[in-house]
Amino acid sequence: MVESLDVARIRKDFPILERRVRGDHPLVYLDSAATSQKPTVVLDAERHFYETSNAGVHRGAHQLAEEATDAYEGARAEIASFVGAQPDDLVFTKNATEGLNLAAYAFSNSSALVAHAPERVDPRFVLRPGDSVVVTQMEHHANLVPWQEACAKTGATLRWIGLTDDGRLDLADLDRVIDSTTKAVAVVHQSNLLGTVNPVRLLMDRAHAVGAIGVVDACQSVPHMPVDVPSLGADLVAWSGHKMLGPTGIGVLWGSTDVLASMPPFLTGGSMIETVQMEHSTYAAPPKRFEAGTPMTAQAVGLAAAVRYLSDLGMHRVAEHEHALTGYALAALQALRGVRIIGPDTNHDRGSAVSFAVDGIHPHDVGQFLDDRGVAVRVGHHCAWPTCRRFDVPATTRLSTYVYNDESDIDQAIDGILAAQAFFGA
Amino acid sequence: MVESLDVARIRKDFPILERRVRGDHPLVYLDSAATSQKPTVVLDAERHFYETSNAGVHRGAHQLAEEATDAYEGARAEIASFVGAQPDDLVFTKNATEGLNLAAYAFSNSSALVAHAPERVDPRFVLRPGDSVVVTQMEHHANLVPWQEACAKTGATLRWIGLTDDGRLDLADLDRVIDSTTKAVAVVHQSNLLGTVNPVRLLMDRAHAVGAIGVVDACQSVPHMPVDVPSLGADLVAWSGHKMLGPTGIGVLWGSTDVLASMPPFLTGGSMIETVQMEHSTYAAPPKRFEAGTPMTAQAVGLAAAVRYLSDLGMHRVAEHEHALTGYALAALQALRGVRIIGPDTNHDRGSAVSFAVDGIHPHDVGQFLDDRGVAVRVGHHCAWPTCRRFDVPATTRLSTYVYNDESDIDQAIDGILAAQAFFGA
Amino acid sequence: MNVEALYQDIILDHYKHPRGRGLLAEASGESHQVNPTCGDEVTVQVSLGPEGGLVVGFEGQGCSISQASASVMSELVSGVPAARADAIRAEFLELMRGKGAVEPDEDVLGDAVAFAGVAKYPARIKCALLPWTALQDAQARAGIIADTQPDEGSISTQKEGRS
Amino acid sequence: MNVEALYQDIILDHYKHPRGRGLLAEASGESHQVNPTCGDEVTVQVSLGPEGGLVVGFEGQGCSISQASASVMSELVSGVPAARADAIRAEFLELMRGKGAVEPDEDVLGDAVAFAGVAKYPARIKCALLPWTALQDAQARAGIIADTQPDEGSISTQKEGRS
Ligand SMILES: Cc1ncc(COP(=O)(O)O)c(C=O)c1O
Ligand SMILES: Cc1ncc(COP(=O)(O)O)c(C=O)c1O
Repeated sequence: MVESLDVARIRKDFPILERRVRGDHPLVYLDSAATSQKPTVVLDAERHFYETSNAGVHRGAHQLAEEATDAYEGARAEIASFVGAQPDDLVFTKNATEGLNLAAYAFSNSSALVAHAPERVDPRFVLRPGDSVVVTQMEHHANLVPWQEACAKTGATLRWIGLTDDGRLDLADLDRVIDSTTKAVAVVHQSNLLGTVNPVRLLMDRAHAVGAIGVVDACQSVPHMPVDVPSLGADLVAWSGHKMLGPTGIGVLWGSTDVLASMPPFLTGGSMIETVQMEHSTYAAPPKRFEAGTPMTAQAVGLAAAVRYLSDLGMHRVAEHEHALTGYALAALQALRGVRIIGPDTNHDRGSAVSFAVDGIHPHDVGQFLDDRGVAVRVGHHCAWPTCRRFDVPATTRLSTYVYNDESDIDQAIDGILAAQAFFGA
Repeated sequence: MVESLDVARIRKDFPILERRVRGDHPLVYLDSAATSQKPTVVLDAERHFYETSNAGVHRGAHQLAEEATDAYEGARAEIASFVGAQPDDLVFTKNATEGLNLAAYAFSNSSALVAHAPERVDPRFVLRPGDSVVVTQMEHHANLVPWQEACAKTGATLRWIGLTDDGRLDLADLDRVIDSTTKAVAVVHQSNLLGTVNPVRLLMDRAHAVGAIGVVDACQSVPHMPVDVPSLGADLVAWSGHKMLGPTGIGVLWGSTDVLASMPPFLTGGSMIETVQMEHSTYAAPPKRFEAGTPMTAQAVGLAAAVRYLSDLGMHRVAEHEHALTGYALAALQALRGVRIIGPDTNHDRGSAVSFAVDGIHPHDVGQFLDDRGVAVRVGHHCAWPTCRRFDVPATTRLSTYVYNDESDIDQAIDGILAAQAFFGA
Repeated sequence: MNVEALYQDIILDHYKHPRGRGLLAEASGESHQVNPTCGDEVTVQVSLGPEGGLVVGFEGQGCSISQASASVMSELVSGVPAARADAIRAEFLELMRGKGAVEPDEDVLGDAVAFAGVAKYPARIKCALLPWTALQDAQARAGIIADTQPDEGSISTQKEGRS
Repeated sequence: MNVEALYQDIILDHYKHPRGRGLLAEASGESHQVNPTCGDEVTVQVSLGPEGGLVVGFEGQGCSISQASASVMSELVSGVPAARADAIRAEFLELMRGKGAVEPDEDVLGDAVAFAGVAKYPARIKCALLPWTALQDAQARAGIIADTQPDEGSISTQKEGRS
């Protein structure tokens, strides 16, 4: 039996949760799948860095520069250990979107370089007409559009794994979708719209069986459950800091040592080079190769503070807590008439993002009613528009919880839905 | 006569300047060309945002999301007005390096798309063998390597404008270097190594005369002098926030309305789309088209606070202050035997980065002596390695000042150089 | 301001009983607009009637605000000349951008005055404007442009700073 | 710790009067290493002498630490078998990574003990290691590898956390 989280105590660490909104309603924040709130220790860590050690990293020979470098590399090591990885396999990006683009650009850049600089190219990353890239129908735009673009630039074909009516991947003809033409398989670990947790290991194994590179979008999993990133079986895994109590402006791309080493650079410039001449440059080894320019130093320090905070809570307890809340939310929503869950309606292999539709009331109007009572949820397509289309809804309303939420927050949301139903006569 | 800056008062706004380093030496920070320090108002602005309005921007229908969107777009408007630009012509990036890569990728992406999706491509951005891209020999790696890569991907040729011995652009055969084959001209406004301020307007006009796109790296100019960005005559202008009192993790790319509108997206994913289907997506208008994923919201808010702080000081006064300090530093260095300025040794058309070589002592060793006395300078190639080669030095020592420096800081540096000379018998 | 002030009866009525909904048999211009943040969609069609007034058709799916706005708009601009439609749109834009501080002119806006409360909810302004944007675009595509431009000064299309 | 403790007389002496500087007439392996942060460069060449000891040549340009380190290294490893060179490198690595807490073994390190102070200056550690990295790489290219690997456990090449 895992000891449960002390939500009342946790809430004290998040000053924003004291806010009153829309008149004088206490804020009920149920939009953590969009972005999480930040505990004071994270804000303090950033500020402390700026006030004591701020300087260029990896560049100076003075004490501040040494301290800044230590802070930055120390943050990398702490975040790596949080996900069971080696520090040098972690690339800092500005957000998960950049990390996923970095992955997709490894393909489009290699495909372009092959004509003029073939010696620089690992054939695993070359896309040609006839090749395919496989995604799923529940991808966030961040793990769909970059692959559409990679295909548009190379003539490769985008394929996808469809969904069952209960919001799971339809793996029936997996071996036909991922076949010998497949060069990349990019899948979300936990859907931000449906809440589904996917069997990524199985998909990555299938990718490797056909010699494809496997990419996982772990944006909604790393913040919410213990994830040993290397054991997902992927080659590249991306997530964001701001969804896991960290600052905005920082994300992580993990890569296996071998795959990172065989990828061409993405952003180029300072700090990622080995030598530079006007005619020609050579590049540093990963992770530096992928970190051009002055990095998000203070944000890395802040994210390290966030993973310390999460580690102190214990990721198993975080997952357990959210699992319980999700069960509560699913039951409460299912008890309402005219409410349909979009995504798995049972609480196994699913995370805490719960999307739903209310008969006769558009999600925007549901959201407005909740907002009017201080309940912050997200409405819309949640950057997974094709997933909405699959379930024949223009948009959904989504509740999403985190360490600072409890049952009473869900109760407030339920009350708001009832009020909307009463008002709209639905 | 411009009223001068009250440095003593300004220093109180920067808590880090109270630090003692290397034993008990007061910190003398002369490395602002690498990154500037941050005033308390900037740190407060970020924190206030996190503690009151943190939420996803452009996405939520709740009050926090509205406030976060206002804060983010309000920051864009303030920063735009600081540089005389329209808000919608400003794209937020993580640093200048990303902005310059965005510019270079507009070319390599267009060149790749032309084969499979020609209808999406503006021919101005297509590079082919026989085409040329022009840079200068004083570029930061961030405005050189991305163009080398664009050329490597497309078969175009990189050319550059050389330098005179006193560290100026050699414009003698400008019309030969920039000719009818030229599709892009990318130049630094103020060199971070030499301090030279370049006649960018002239270069941009020449670029436009041959139909090329003009790109300016304004990393070292926007922080240090009043810059009316649109009147530089460029199509795209990039700079970083962290060098102008702002947070790490944010930069700006300005583009003329027309050029931004004709560029393909760079990073793709959430927030930059118009519609998304599995097969195909369409994209939002600039600046959103270029801002995929959850943005650097808090950092934009921090950067807005930084430009307010600079505006309150007055950019004319900032420039005047630095001009005076630069004159003082140049004179003091030139009075030392065995010290050679790398870059213009007169104080016209130059900024406050002053590089020098000390006979018989390697810059690393000079820097170490300064560091030992609490004087933080940068040594190395300053990410402009080809510029070092041009002046036949492996590296330089560089002093760089900002609003919180005064003559006594320069004096400390001079004392350190003398001590190094005494120690090494040079 | 609370949510009931946003959802005026007029709005709910137009939402539940849209006027003029449906596409035209023959349109000279059509525009499909989406709100990319939430997926609201509206298609507006336009052609010129025998008397020189606009003939408008629309279809769409989305929230009460966007759909009611389309219905109100179709009532307001059907049969009026392009110049008049432009003037009404300008007035509506000003109301939406007024952050709740603009007093709506009922003579010009008719039922659209009920949208005054929307101006307080930035995320909903896009919804209310969606059909109007589509109308403007459809008119442009059809070439149904006012001969005498309405006084540009009265249309607050200039960018506004933060208040 | 101050700067004089960093620049030991031994270091300055090697810097000003480098021992063994110069390239070999014939090398079986060569490695050129640069420190990309500051442009320090060193080329190390290696071949096997008649007695089975290393023959080492080097050239370079850079700061006192990198150039003195090359000189000290060439003295230490010239004529010794590959296994011994590996052991010395391992000991030197440990000293550099010890953050000033490792007591250097003068029997193994000879003049290189003078680099103890460098361990306190992270930005300079790279300078001191540059020639050693080049030596290791040159040996690998030449195939001059110790038959019996020195006990890997004694080489602190494992990643270290933050102290
Ligand atoms: C002239 C110049 N260009 C580009 C850059 C790159 O800026 P950043 O590292 O913030 O991307 C810098 C600073 O390092 C610079 O001084
Ligand atoms: C599943 C998933 N993938 C990718 C993203 C993109 O993350 P970011 O916006 O931080 O780049 C998100 C969040 O918006 C997400 O939920």
